[in-house]
Amino acid sequence: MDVILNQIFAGLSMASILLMIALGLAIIYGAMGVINLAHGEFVMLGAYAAWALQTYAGFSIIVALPFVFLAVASVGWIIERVIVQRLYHRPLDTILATWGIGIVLQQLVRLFVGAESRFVKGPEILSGNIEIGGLIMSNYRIFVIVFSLAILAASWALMTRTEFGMKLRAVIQNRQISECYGIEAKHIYSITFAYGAGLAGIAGALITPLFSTIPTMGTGLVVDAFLVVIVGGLGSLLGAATASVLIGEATALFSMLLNDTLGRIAVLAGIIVLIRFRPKGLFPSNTRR
Amino acid sequence: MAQLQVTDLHVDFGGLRAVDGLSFNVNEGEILCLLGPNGAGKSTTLDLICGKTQPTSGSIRFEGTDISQLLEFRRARLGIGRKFQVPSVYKELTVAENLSVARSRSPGIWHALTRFSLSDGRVAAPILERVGLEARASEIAGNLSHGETQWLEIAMLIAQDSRLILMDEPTAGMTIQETARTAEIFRSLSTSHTLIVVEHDMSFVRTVADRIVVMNRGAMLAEGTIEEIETNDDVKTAYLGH
Amino acid sequence: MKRRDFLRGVGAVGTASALSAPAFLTTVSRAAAQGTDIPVGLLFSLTGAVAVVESTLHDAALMAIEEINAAGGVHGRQLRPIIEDPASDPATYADRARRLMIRDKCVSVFGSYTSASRQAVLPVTEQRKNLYWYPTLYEGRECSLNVMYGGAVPNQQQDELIPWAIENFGPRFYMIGNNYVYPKEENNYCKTLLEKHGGEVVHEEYVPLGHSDFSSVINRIRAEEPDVIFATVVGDSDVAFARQYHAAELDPAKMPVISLTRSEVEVKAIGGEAAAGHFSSAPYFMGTQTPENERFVESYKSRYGADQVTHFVSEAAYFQVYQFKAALEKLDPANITPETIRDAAVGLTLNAPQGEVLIDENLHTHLWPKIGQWQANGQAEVMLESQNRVAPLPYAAYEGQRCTGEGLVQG
Amino acid sequence: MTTKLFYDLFALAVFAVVIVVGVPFLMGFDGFELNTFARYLALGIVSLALALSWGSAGLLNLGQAATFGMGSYAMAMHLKLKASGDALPDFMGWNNVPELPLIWIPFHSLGFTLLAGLLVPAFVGGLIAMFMFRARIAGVFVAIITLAFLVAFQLVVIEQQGITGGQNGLTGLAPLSLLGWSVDTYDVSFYYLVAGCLMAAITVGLYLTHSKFGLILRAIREDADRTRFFGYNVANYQTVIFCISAALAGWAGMLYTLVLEFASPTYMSVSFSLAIVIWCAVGGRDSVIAAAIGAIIVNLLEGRLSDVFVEGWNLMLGVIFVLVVMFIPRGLHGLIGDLWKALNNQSHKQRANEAEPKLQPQPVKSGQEK
Repeated sequence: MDVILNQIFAGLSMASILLMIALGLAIIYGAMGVINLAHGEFVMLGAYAAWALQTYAGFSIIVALPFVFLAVASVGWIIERVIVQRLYHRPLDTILATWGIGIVLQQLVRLFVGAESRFVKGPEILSGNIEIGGLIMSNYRIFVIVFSLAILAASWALMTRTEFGMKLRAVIQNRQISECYGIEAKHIYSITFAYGAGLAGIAGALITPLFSTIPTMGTGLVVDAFLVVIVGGLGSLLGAATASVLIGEATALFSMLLNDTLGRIAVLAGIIVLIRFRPKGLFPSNTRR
Repeated sequence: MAQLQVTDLHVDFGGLRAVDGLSFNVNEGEILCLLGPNGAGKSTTLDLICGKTQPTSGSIRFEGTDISQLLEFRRARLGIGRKFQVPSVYKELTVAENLSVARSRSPGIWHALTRFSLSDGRVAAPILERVGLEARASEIAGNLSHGETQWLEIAMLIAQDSRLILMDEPTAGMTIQETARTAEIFRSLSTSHTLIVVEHDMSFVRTVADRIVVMNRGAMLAEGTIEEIETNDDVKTAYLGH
Repeated sequence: MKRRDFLRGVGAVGTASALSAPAFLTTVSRAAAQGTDIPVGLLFSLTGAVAVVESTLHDAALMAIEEINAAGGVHGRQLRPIIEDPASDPATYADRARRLMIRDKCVSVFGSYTSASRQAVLPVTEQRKNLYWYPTLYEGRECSLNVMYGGAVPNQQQDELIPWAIENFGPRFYMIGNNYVYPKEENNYCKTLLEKHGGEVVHEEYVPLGHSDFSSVINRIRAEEPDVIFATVVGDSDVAFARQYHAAELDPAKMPVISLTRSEVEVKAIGGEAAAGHFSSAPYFMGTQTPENERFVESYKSRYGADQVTHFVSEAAYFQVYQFKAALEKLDPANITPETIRDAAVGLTLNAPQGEVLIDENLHTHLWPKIGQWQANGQAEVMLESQNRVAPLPYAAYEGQRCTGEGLVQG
Repeated sequence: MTTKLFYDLFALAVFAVVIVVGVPFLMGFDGFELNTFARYLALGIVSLALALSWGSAGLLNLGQAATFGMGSYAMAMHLKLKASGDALPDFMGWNNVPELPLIWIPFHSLGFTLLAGLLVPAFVGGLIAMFMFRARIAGVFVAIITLAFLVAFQLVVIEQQGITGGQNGLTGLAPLSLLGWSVDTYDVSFYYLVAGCLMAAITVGLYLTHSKFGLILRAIREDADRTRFFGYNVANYQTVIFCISAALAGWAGMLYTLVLEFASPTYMSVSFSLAIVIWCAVGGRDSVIAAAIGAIIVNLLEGRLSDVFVEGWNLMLGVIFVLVVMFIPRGLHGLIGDLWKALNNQSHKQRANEAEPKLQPQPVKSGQEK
C-alpha cells in the first residue's frame, strides 16, 4: 500500500516537472503552431542561469527565479525576432530551424561555460521530507508540484483574463482580421514566444537541484514535453496539465510493475495509440480550424 | 430508375441540423440546380453525396447501390465527381499535370507505378482546347488567373469523366462571357453526364437547369422547372422573409 | 570561464588553405611535412553527452603530452598531438579513429570513456594493427592485442570491496545500474563474490542511460531496505540519482551507496553535502598522497583552473601517456610502430599518481585498489587501501578463460 | 520527354561521372579516402529515401533512422554469426543467453539477410503507415508519431541486450563475402559497390518521382482531400511510398554497417534521424539527387570543419542549418533552380536588347513573362 502511495506521489512529481517544461511549449505551439525543438535548450539555459546567479551572485534558486525568467525570456524574444518570425508560414521548417538553434545554444554554453556538470544547491528551507504514515514526500518535490500549479493558473489567467490574452486569442483565430483592428500580431507573437521561453527557463532552474546541469540536458526533455503537448491538445493548458499527470502517473505505474525502461516504452506506445485515435488531443480546442 | 436517390437524409453538426429530412431524385443526363438562401444546406447536401460529410441517418443510392457509408474515393470510383466552391486545383502542379491527376479511370497504385506522369497527354489536349487553356499546358497552375483556374477545374472534371458531377457555384467570379461559355459547356456535358449545380446566378440557372430543387433550413421547399419555381409562393416567402 | 580557444585550427594546414576548393574534397593529411615529430591521436569527445567526463580525460592526456614535450620529448623528438572530437557518437568515433590511424599515421591513439565508443574504434584498430590506449575502468571480457587498458577490471574494483561492505554494512545488496554491458558485467561478477562471502541480491535493476528521475527507484529502495546500494550508474544519471537520494533523506550511515563509477567529477556536480558518507571503489582519489600525485594535481589545477578536479580516469589518461613515453624510450627511434610500442610496454613499471603501476602481458594494468568515503568537501577519505598491487583478470568471472599475451586462452 | 525529366537525367549523368570517375581520381584511388566517402554515399541513400516520403508526399518521417537501423542490424547479425563461427556471439554470453535466439537463426544465410534488410523495414514502415494514414493523420502529427515510434524502438533495441547487444550494439563483425568475393572496406572495389547502390537507388527514386505515382503523391501532398474525390485511395499511396522509403533506408543501413564494421543503437537516435532531415533539407527535398548530394555535402563539410575547428565545428553546423532553413528553404536544389531561372531571364533580356534594336528601333516588351 505504502509503495503504491509513494509511487503515486512520484508520478505526481514527474508530472509537475513535465508540466513545467511542457507549459511554455504548449503556449508557443498553441499560439503559433511552431514546433520549438529548441525548447529543451531554453530549459538548459534556465538551469545555467540559476547556476550563474547562485555561483556569482549568491542567489538561492527561488530568489533567482524572476531573473532567470527574464533572462531566458529575452533570449527567446531575440530568437523569435531574428529567426522564428520568418518561418510562421512554414511549420515543418520551424522544426528544423529550432533544432539548429538548439545545437547552437548548446554549443555556445559548452564553449563559454564548459562541458562539465554544474552544481546548483537546492534551497535550505525546502530540504527534508514530510511523512504521513508510510508516505514520504520530499519538501522540494512538493514545492515543485505547487509551483507548477501556480504557474499553470497564472498562465491561464494571462490567456483568458487579460487584454494581452484577449489579443492573443484574437490573433490565433484570425491574424488578418485582428490586424485590421489594430492588433499587432507580430508583437503579440514575440511576447508569447518570450513568455514560453521564460517558463522553460523557470522549469530549468527548478529542476537543477534534482538533475544534473550539463549542456545536453535539454535534448532528452524536449521529446517528452512535446508528447505532453500533443496528447493534451493544441495549445490547451488544461490539456497539457492533464496529459502531464496522465503520463507521469503512467510512467510511475509501469516502472513499478515492470521497470523504468519497459515503463517508458509502454507509455510511448500508449501515446502513439492515443494520438492515432485522438489526433486533436484530450482537450481539442474548438476555436481553431 | 433515377440515377441518384436521396432519401430522408439527416445530418447534425453538434446540435445544428444542417440537413433535415431531405429527399430527392436525379435522373441520368439531367442538370439539376440546387437553390436556397444561405445556410439552407446546399453545399452540405453536395458534401453528403460525395462523401465529405457522413449523414446521421437516411440513405443515398447511386445507380442502385447504397453509397452513404462508402469512403469518398470509393464514391469517386463509382462515378461521382465534385467541384468545390473555392477553386481547388493543384497550384504547385502544371495545368497538364492537373489534368493527368484528374484523369483517374484507373486510380490503382500499380497502374500509377507503371505509367509516366504525363502519359495521358493525348487525352488532355482536346479537353484543354475546349476550355481555351491549350497554350498554357505546361504553366504552373498557381500562375493562372482566377478565371483560368475555374476553367482548369472544369477541364479537370471533364477529364475525370464522372457520370454524376456535383458543382458548387461554378460561375462565381466569372464575367458574363465566361458564364455564357460555362453554360454552353454544361449543356454539352449533360448529353453524357448528370449534373447537380448549386448556383445563385439566376440567369445562369435559367439557361442550364432542367429541374430545380429549392432548399430551406435543410429540407426541400419546392421542386420543379424554372417556371414552376418562380411562381411558387413558399419560395418567395423563404427568400423575401415574408 | 572557458580555457580553450574558440576557433583553434589544428595542425600545420592553415585554415584558409584547408577550406579551399580542392582540399575540401580530399582530406589532406596533417602528417605531411612534419619531419621528426611523433604523431599521437587524442580521441576524446569534446561535445555531446559524454563530453562531461571525456573533456577532462582530454585535458589530462594533453597535459602529459605537453609536459613531455616541454622536457625535451622522446629521443629528442616531440610528440605531436592530433586532436579529434568524436562528439559522443560511436559512428563518429569510428570515422575519426580511421583518420588518426590511417591518414594521420598516428603510432598510438589515446581515447574514449564508454564501452560503446571503444568497441566502435576496435575494428579499425585491429585491422590496422594500431595501438589504442583506453584509460577507463571497464567490464573486462576483452582481450585485444591492440588495446592498452589503463583502467580497472571487475576483480580489481570488487575483490576487496565486497567482503568489506558485507562486514561493515550487511549482506543485502540492491543493485542499480544503467542499462548496458558494463553494469551488467560488474553485477555478474559481484554476484559470484556475494555467493562466496554470504551476501545476497535483494533487487537488481537497470535504468536507461541518461535516465534522470529516480523517484521510483528510491521508493523501491525504501521498501526493500537493503544494507548496501551497489551502484553502477554513470554520468549525469549518477548525479541525478545521488541528489535525489539525498533529497529523499536516505541515510548513508544505514544504506550507503557504494559506487564503482562515482568519481570527483560526479561528486563536484552532486555537491559535497549530498555525496557525503557514500563510498566509491577506485584505484585513485584526488587526495592520494604520493609525490607524483601532488605534482599531477598541482599542474592540472594551475593549467585548467583551481576549481578543477582530477579523478581515477583522468589519472589513467595521464599516466598512460607516460607509459607510452617510457615504451618509446626503450625503442630504437628508427623502429617505432604501434606493435613495437606495445611489445616494449609490456612489463613496464611506472610511478603513477596512485602508486607504482605495471603493464601486464595481457595489456591490462596492475593497480592499487582503494575504497574511499566521500566527504562534504568533495574529496574522498580512503577507508581501505589494498596492501598489494592487484593484477588484472579480465575474465575473472569466467572459469577456464584467461587473457594472456597471446590473446584469449581457453581451459 | 519533358524538360524536367531531361534535367534530372542530365543531373544523374553528371553526378554519376563525378562519383564514379571524379571523386576516386581526386582522391588518387586511395582506399582510406574512398572508404570515408563511401560512408557519405551510404548516407546519401537514406537521405534520398526521406526525400521520397517528405519531398514527394509531404510526409515528414522522423522515424527514418529506425528503418535505417533495422537494415543495419540485419547485416550486422549476419556478419556477427559469421565472425562467431559455431560459437554463440560473445555478447550473448555476457547477457547469460544460453542459446542462439530463434530470430537470429535465419541470418546465417546471406540471401535471407539481404531480403530481410529490405523487407523488414518495408514491412514495419508499412504497418506504421497503415496505422496512421487509415486515420488520415497528416502534417505535424506524422512527425510526432514517427518520432515517438523511433524513441520507443530505440529503447526496445537497447533493452533487449541479449538479442541486440544493447547500448554497445553489434561489434566484432566478420567481413562480408559476396559470391566468393570477400569485401575489403578499404578497397576501391568496395567504394564502387556503394556507389553502384547509390546510383541504383537514385534511378529508382527518379523513376518513382516521374511516374504517375509520383504525380499523385505530389497531388496528395498539396491537397489530400481533393485527391480522394478523384478516386485515389490516398492512404494506400502514402503507405506504399512509406514502404519504399523504408526499404531504401534499410538498404542504406546495410551498407552503413559494412562501412563502419559495427551496428549501434545510435543509428536509431533522434539526433541521427533529425540529421537525415537536415541533409535532405540542405540538398533540397524536391529532388532525390539533390537530397543525396545534400547528405554528401553536409557530411563532407562536417568532416572538413571538424578537422579545422576542433572546438567550433558543431556550432558552425548549427548556424549553417538555421541559415539554410531560413534563406534557402528549398535547399541547394531550389537555389540552383532559382539561379537558373534568373540567368535565363537575364540572357533573354540581353538577347532581346542586343537583337531588337537592329530589327525594330522602338522599345519592345522584353522577356519578362510572369
